[in-house]
Amino acid sequence: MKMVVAVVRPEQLPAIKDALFAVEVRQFTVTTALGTAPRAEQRMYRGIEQQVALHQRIRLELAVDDAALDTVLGALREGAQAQGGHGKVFISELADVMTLWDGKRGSDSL
Amino acid sequence: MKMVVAVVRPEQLPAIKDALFAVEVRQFTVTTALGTAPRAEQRMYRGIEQQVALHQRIRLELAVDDAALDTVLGALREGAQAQGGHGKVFISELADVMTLWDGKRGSDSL
Amino acid sequence: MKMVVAVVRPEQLPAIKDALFAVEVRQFTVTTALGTAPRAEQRMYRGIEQQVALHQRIRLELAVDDAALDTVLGALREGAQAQGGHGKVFISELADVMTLWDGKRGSDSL
Amino acid sequence: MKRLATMLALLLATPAPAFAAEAAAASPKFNALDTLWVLLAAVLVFFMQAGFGMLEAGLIRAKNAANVLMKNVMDFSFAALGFFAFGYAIMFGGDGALVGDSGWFLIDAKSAADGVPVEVFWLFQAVFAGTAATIVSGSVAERFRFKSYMVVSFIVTAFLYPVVGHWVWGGGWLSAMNFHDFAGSTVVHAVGGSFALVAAWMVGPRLGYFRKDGSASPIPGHSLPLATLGVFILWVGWYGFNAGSTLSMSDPETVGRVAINTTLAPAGGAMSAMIIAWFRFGKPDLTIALNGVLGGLVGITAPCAVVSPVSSLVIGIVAGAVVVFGVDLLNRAKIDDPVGAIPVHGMCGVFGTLAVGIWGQKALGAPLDGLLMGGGASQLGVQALGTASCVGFALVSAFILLKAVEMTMGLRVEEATELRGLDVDEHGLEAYGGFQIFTNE
Amino acid sequence: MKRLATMLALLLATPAPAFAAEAAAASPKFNALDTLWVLLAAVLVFFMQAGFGMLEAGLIRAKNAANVLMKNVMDFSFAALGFFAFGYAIMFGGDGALVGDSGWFLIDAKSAADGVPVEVFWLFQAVFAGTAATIVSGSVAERFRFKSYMVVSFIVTAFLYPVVGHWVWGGGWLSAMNFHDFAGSTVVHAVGGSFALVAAWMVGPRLGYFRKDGSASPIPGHSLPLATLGVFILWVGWYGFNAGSTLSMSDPETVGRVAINTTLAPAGGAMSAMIIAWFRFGKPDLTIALNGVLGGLVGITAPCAVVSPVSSLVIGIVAGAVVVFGVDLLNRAKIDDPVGAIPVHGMCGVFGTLAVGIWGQKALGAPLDGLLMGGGASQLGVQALGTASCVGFALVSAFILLKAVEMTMGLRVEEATELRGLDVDEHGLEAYGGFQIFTNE
Amino acid sequence: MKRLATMLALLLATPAPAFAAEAAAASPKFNALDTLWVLLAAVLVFFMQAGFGMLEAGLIRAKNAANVLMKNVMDFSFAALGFFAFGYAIMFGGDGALVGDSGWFLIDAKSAADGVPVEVFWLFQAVFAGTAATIVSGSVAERFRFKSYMVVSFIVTAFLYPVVGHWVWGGGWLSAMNFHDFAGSTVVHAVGGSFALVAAWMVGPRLGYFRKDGSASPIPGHSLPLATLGVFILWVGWYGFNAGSTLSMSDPETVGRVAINTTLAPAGGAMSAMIIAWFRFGKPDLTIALNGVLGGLVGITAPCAVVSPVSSLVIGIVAGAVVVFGVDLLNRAKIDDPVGAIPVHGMCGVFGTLAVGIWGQKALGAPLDGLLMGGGASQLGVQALGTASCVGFALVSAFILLKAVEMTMGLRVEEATELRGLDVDEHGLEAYGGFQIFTNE
Ligand SMILES: Nc1ncnc2c1ncn2[C@@H]1O[C@H](COP(=O)(O)OP(=O)(O)O)[C@@H](O)[C@H]1O
Ligand SMILES: Nc1ncnc2c1ncn2[C@@H]1O[C@H](COP(=O)(O)OP(=O)(O)O)[C@@H](O)[C@H]1O
Ligand SMILES: Nc1ncnc2c1ncn2[C@@H]1O[C@H](COP(=O)(O)OP(=O)(O)O)[C@@H](O)[C@H]1O
Repeated sequence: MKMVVAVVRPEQLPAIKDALFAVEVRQFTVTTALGTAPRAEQRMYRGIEQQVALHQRIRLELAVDDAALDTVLGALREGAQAQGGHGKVFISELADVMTLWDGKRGSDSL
Repeated sequence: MKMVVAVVRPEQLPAIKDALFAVEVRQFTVTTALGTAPRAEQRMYRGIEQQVALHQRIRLELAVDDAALDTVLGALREGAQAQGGHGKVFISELADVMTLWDGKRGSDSL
Repeated sequence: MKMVVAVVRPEQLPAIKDALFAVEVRQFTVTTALGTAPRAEQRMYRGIEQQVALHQRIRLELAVDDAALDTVLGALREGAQAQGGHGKVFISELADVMTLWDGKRGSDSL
Repeated sequence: MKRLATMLALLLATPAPAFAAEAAAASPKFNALDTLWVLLAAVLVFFMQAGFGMLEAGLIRAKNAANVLMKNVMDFSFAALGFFAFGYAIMFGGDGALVGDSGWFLIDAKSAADGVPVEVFWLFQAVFAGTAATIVSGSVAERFRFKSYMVVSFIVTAFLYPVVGHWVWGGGWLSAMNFHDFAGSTVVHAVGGSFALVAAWMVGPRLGYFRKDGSASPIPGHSLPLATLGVFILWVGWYGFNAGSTLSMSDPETVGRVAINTTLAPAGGAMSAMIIAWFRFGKPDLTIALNGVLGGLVGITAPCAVVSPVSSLVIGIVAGAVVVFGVDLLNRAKIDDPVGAIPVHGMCGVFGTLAVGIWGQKALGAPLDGLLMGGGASQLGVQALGTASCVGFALVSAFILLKAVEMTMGLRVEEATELRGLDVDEHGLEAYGGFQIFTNE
Repeated sequence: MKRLATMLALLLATPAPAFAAEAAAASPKFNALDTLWVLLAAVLVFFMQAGFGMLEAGLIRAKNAANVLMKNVMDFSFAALGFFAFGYAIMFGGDGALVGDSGWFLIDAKSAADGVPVEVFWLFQAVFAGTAATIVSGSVAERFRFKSYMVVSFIVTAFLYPVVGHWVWGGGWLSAMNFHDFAGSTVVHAVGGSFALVAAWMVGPRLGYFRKDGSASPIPGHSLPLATLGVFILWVGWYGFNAGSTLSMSDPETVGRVAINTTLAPAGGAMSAMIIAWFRFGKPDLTIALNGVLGGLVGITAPCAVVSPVSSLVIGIVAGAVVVFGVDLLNRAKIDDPVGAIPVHGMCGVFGTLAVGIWGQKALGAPLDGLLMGGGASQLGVQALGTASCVGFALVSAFILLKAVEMTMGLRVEEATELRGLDVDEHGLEAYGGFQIFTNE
Repeated sequence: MKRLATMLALLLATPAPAFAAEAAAASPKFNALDTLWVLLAAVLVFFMQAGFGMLEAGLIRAKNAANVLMKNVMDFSFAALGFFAFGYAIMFGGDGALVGDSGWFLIDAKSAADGVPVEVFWLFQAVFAGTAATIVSGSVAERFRFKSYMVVSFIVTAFLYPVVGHWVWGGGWLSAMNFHDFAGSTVVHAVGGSFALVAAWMVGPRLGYFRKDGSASPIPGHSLPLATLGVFILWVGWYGFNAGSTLSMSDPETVGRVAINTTLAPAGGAMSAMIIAWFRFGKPDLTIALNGVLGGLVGITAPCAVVSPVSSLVIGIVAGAVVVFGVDLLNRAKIDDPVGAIPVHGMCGVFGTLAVGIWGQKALGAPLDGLLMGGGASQLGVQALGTASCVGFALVSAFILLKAVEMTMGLRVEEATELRGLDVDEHGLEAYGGFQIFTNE
């Protein structure tokens, strides 16, 4: 199993959600985050310079079966493309999963 | 060491916290999240249909010693049961831990 | 590649950001979190006792090359020291990274 | 449908001549300045609805904020209807000792304020009725079923509150006894607070408010800026509430005395509540200071016209203390009142009514000098009797009403609804929709 | 620079004698009470700017809240300037059938209210103009370019709104026809709503509001506490809006009737909107109830002085229904109006104007008895003609104006700006800066 | 305890005869309309407390919002007490050139407004004193110790502000010199701004506000909707502040002129501040526009009665510019003023006072024609002298007071407290408790 973490822009979320649903990936966890951008944005607030280094981002977390990894990555890419294609995905090994309801372990619980 | 990530409903947090404290697990990190539900909720907002696909969830992150894993999972289950037993736990290998104060590494720093 | 997760106090963020930028680490993801403290804080709210067990924390997530790990940990420590040295870092193996723009995989995408 | 339409048409037409006739005959008898004053005071009191809404929403959790706001919007709407159709007739429709009985739907209704048209006088009284009703929404917040609340609220403003109002202000038995409640410490606040007490007690505490060991466990308000705004708005509105109760500008000095007292008492309440809480709990708590302001305002509501400014300061200071100890007392009594409505309105309402008998001055318009003003305890006795009767009536009638509602519609939402928040389950929306991320699409 | 300075100095000096002369000659002719009344009513109406700001900000997403607030602050500022320089002259500068033409910059301008100085009368009218303008900001929220909005808003208040105002209140052709719009259901609301309609239609729906299949997909408001506060503030302000339109306290009873009607109609609107939505959509929706309040207020604005309280309750109830069906209708028409400005102001404005011809009573001051009052359909005809003309003028002039702005400056922000939010891209700030974490340093 | 009780009883009783006697003898001399006007104006000014609270809370970080709100609630409460006990006597107790000295606790105090009872006049003045005090809370927000702030605030309203007030309005040396400050550009705003300046300078900038290289680094406000609401409320209240300063409705035209000027100046201020900021910084900044509104309001406060509407527009425009440059200047001077209180109140207060000597017109009631009105520089000289004296007194007395407080109680919270936020450490609560997740239980 893999844990896939994608960090994208807020406006990308709807399309990504649709793309995931389209490939029957219906389980994930979303958090608001702030992320770095290629370059800091300059703003003026009350006449003084502000270097905005952190921007609104959305962090998606998906635990997926190894077999499903490519489908999920594909869906993420497709969804992300709809709004500029920004974002990155981080993939790590997932050792185990458990459903709190029945305590079942392993990939069946995904 | 393991990193245990549990995603549960907000109303489950108090009982889970108590259950963790009861087994002397006093260190964890909590974030608000949105999570998918078995089925989307239908709402009407100003007379139009809304498919609410993401619901308020709580994400707990616990770094634990391998030896403590089962205790922690047990506590999570027990706490979760108090309010419906919803939720899932994701377990992955944790390579290392460091305390920023003294730079100490390894499971002693947990 | 490693995924480094640091949980620190909000007031530590500016110095940590500067320290990371100083070693040319310019890519990371930040979320607000609540974390446990060594001991619960006692407050009185409207005359009744409140055990505040969870405190405002900041969670930084940095995906780094194995080679850069020590630099990053050093920068985190240095930045954290500027405001009390609180906080912990959790390090795990990162299997892969992908850029959503071009689908490129591997450590070049960091 | 057709019959309904015919009936409606009749109703629409009926009042026309009545009103027109009155207009033709009566115009000279109106005092333009007094009318303006009462109207503007009514607008200020109406503004208090916003104050209550913000205060209550701010002091509870975000997941129930839309519900409490909805209750505030709708209870005033129902109050307006109920007080128009029935309440005014019961309160001001004649001199019966117990209830009035004429002027239903304001037809041929008379104003009880000389020189002020009945429509304006009605408005001033209707916003008072709205206040009495809305006090309850705070004390039962985060758990009371919306539909049941609407029923309770309508019956309170259309039928229960007007009875007490008739006793004290409408020519009923208490007005005949020289019971003095200038602007409603008892009529509005102690009575509203009594409804709130019964409702909070019967609906039970919020899940999680009391620990297993019986001690209370705080559930902090989600937005103190909103709560503070609410209190400032209430203070603003209270100038209309108290000073407007002169119902006339013919005695500018009394108006002035009411106004200064309506400033010093809440100031005193804020100070004493803050300082006592600081000593007892270690820190100056904003929500306690806010409750102190309101306690001072409620406390001065009955005596505002008949005490000196220094007395009003003292009354405010005592009221601030009443609030702090009252909050404590409720926790010990295992009653959960999320916004402090019961100490503020109920307890300070009773105290304010008694204050007339303690600090009231005959020279300023009190029926008798008060206890500390050398007049002995007679007025205090009358005040005690009056407030006890009104509170007693409110407690008993609220109990009966709520029992009936409990048995038919239920008082409390399901546990799952309470956990998720009433906003989503009862209203299908969130107070801060998408503030975090968009949950749909 | 120097020339500019000289010109300015001249302008500053010019009005001085004019004003001074008027002061010397005219003082005795002013009525202090009426002046006070109109002034305070104007202040209440001004407060509605805050109400609109909070309502609109609360009903949209956080990322566009600062933008809509900025529009609210600035459109009133420009309205004040435009109505001072040009608007007042067009609206009240003489009896031309179509436009007035004297009193530019208020120089030698006259008050249209006996006994009230022109400055106070101007203020009362200026805040009305501000209201008409600000209605648009809600319907085009989250996508309309700030700079273009400012231009549109200025032209509306300086030139377009005053034309309609002149027709109805300034001695133009409609006032000559006995068209009755007491406080502006048509002049302010239907006209403002028409501008809003054209603007919302031309700028197009927000990205994501309509799904590919054409059905609407909700974008929930980010703060219902703010929205509710806004509605309460608007209700407070409406007492000034309607009752202040008497422009005098010489007839306290009419003032009183307006006040009671301004209470019962919104109460009825809230109730019917809530109940209809409850039946149709399954739950009592707070935002619909809020719109119902406003619908009731808009509906009673024209007839407030000439209908009985029971009629006003009925008018409010119907207006509440109009709002619910109007919201639906717009979605079907593929027009995106984030705050419901078009149903509330446009549709209920038209309905309220017609209501004069249905429920109006001659005995209460209507030109003729209305349809349901036994007066036949004549007044209804006049009302229909009047509101149709004004709405027609508004629609056409708004179309021309917006077309011109579209071709020169563009109406809509870039897609990327809309996605990120107008606050960051157009104003360089966030409405809730650092509320999550500090994004800078 | 017992002795305290006896003393209190005496104090309560004393004023009774005094007030009663006055009531008996004086009633005919009161003017009901003027009393109503001053009272309602005072209520409007009181509402400004809510405005300041929301503005200040909105422009700072969430972690210090409850602290600043607590300061706003409590400083008015202490102001009411201090101005009742001492302030009024110093300000209006007789014709001494430097201070008044009778009417402590309002006993035997006299109203300085003909026809208005002393209680109402006191209230009008007390809310002004509250305004002067509360200006400081903004400029020292996010770092000033709560307890020390309370002491400073009490002394300011009870003793320092009244001295300046006496000089200008209470019969002191400046009133004798024909110094003209109609509603308090100097007395309230420049003086309050001076206190704010000294306090902000002495307490030092917030951690992190100045970078190591000395440049400022923004700390964005956490809720611009609250800040905008605050400004609208302030604008509403200002109609009471300025127009109410007529203290009478006997001259409706002056009231009207004040009202129109109180509209055009802030409109001008908003426009010029926005446009200048747009040109200089690239985007129209909402917070700057809000400060522009306030700058315009402060600027017109002194001259509101004696300048033409066009002049008021110009004054507002200049004031808007003053705000933008003032914000800049403070940053260069390394003074951290989180909400812009010093440019808005201090600088525009001085400018507004001078404006009387520039645009004032004798025909409208100014002592002399102003510089641009052909009257030469004499009045400007008097205005400069007056504002310089008052500001000088404020700066020096504030310095002494704050030095004393610094040495005894300390001005600034611990660094750890500042980093965590003053809400948690000083008050034991959070402004948005549990808004994210519940932190307890
Ligand atoms: N090495 C990294 N470690 C952690 N987070 C990262 C890393 N690189 C990128 N991110 C996150 O992914 C987000 C998207 O990355 P990217 O697509 O490069 O930026 P953008 O969305 O600005 O085009 C960043 O804002 C950041 O939050
Ligand atoms: N495969 C997955 N990947 C990531 N997150 C998941 C996955 N499955 C479940 N979750 C998260 O766990 C939460 C709880 O899951 P579950 O218990 O199935 O839902 P519920 O709480 O609605 O009964 C979900 O809301 C979702 O946020
Ligand atoms: N074992 C753990 N698992 C998950 N999170 C942890 C663990 N230990 C510490 N943390 C997180 O790291 C944060 C900082 O830890 P620490 O430095 O010990 O606390 P503090 O900042 O209070 O001094 C904690 O608040 C908690 O959120």
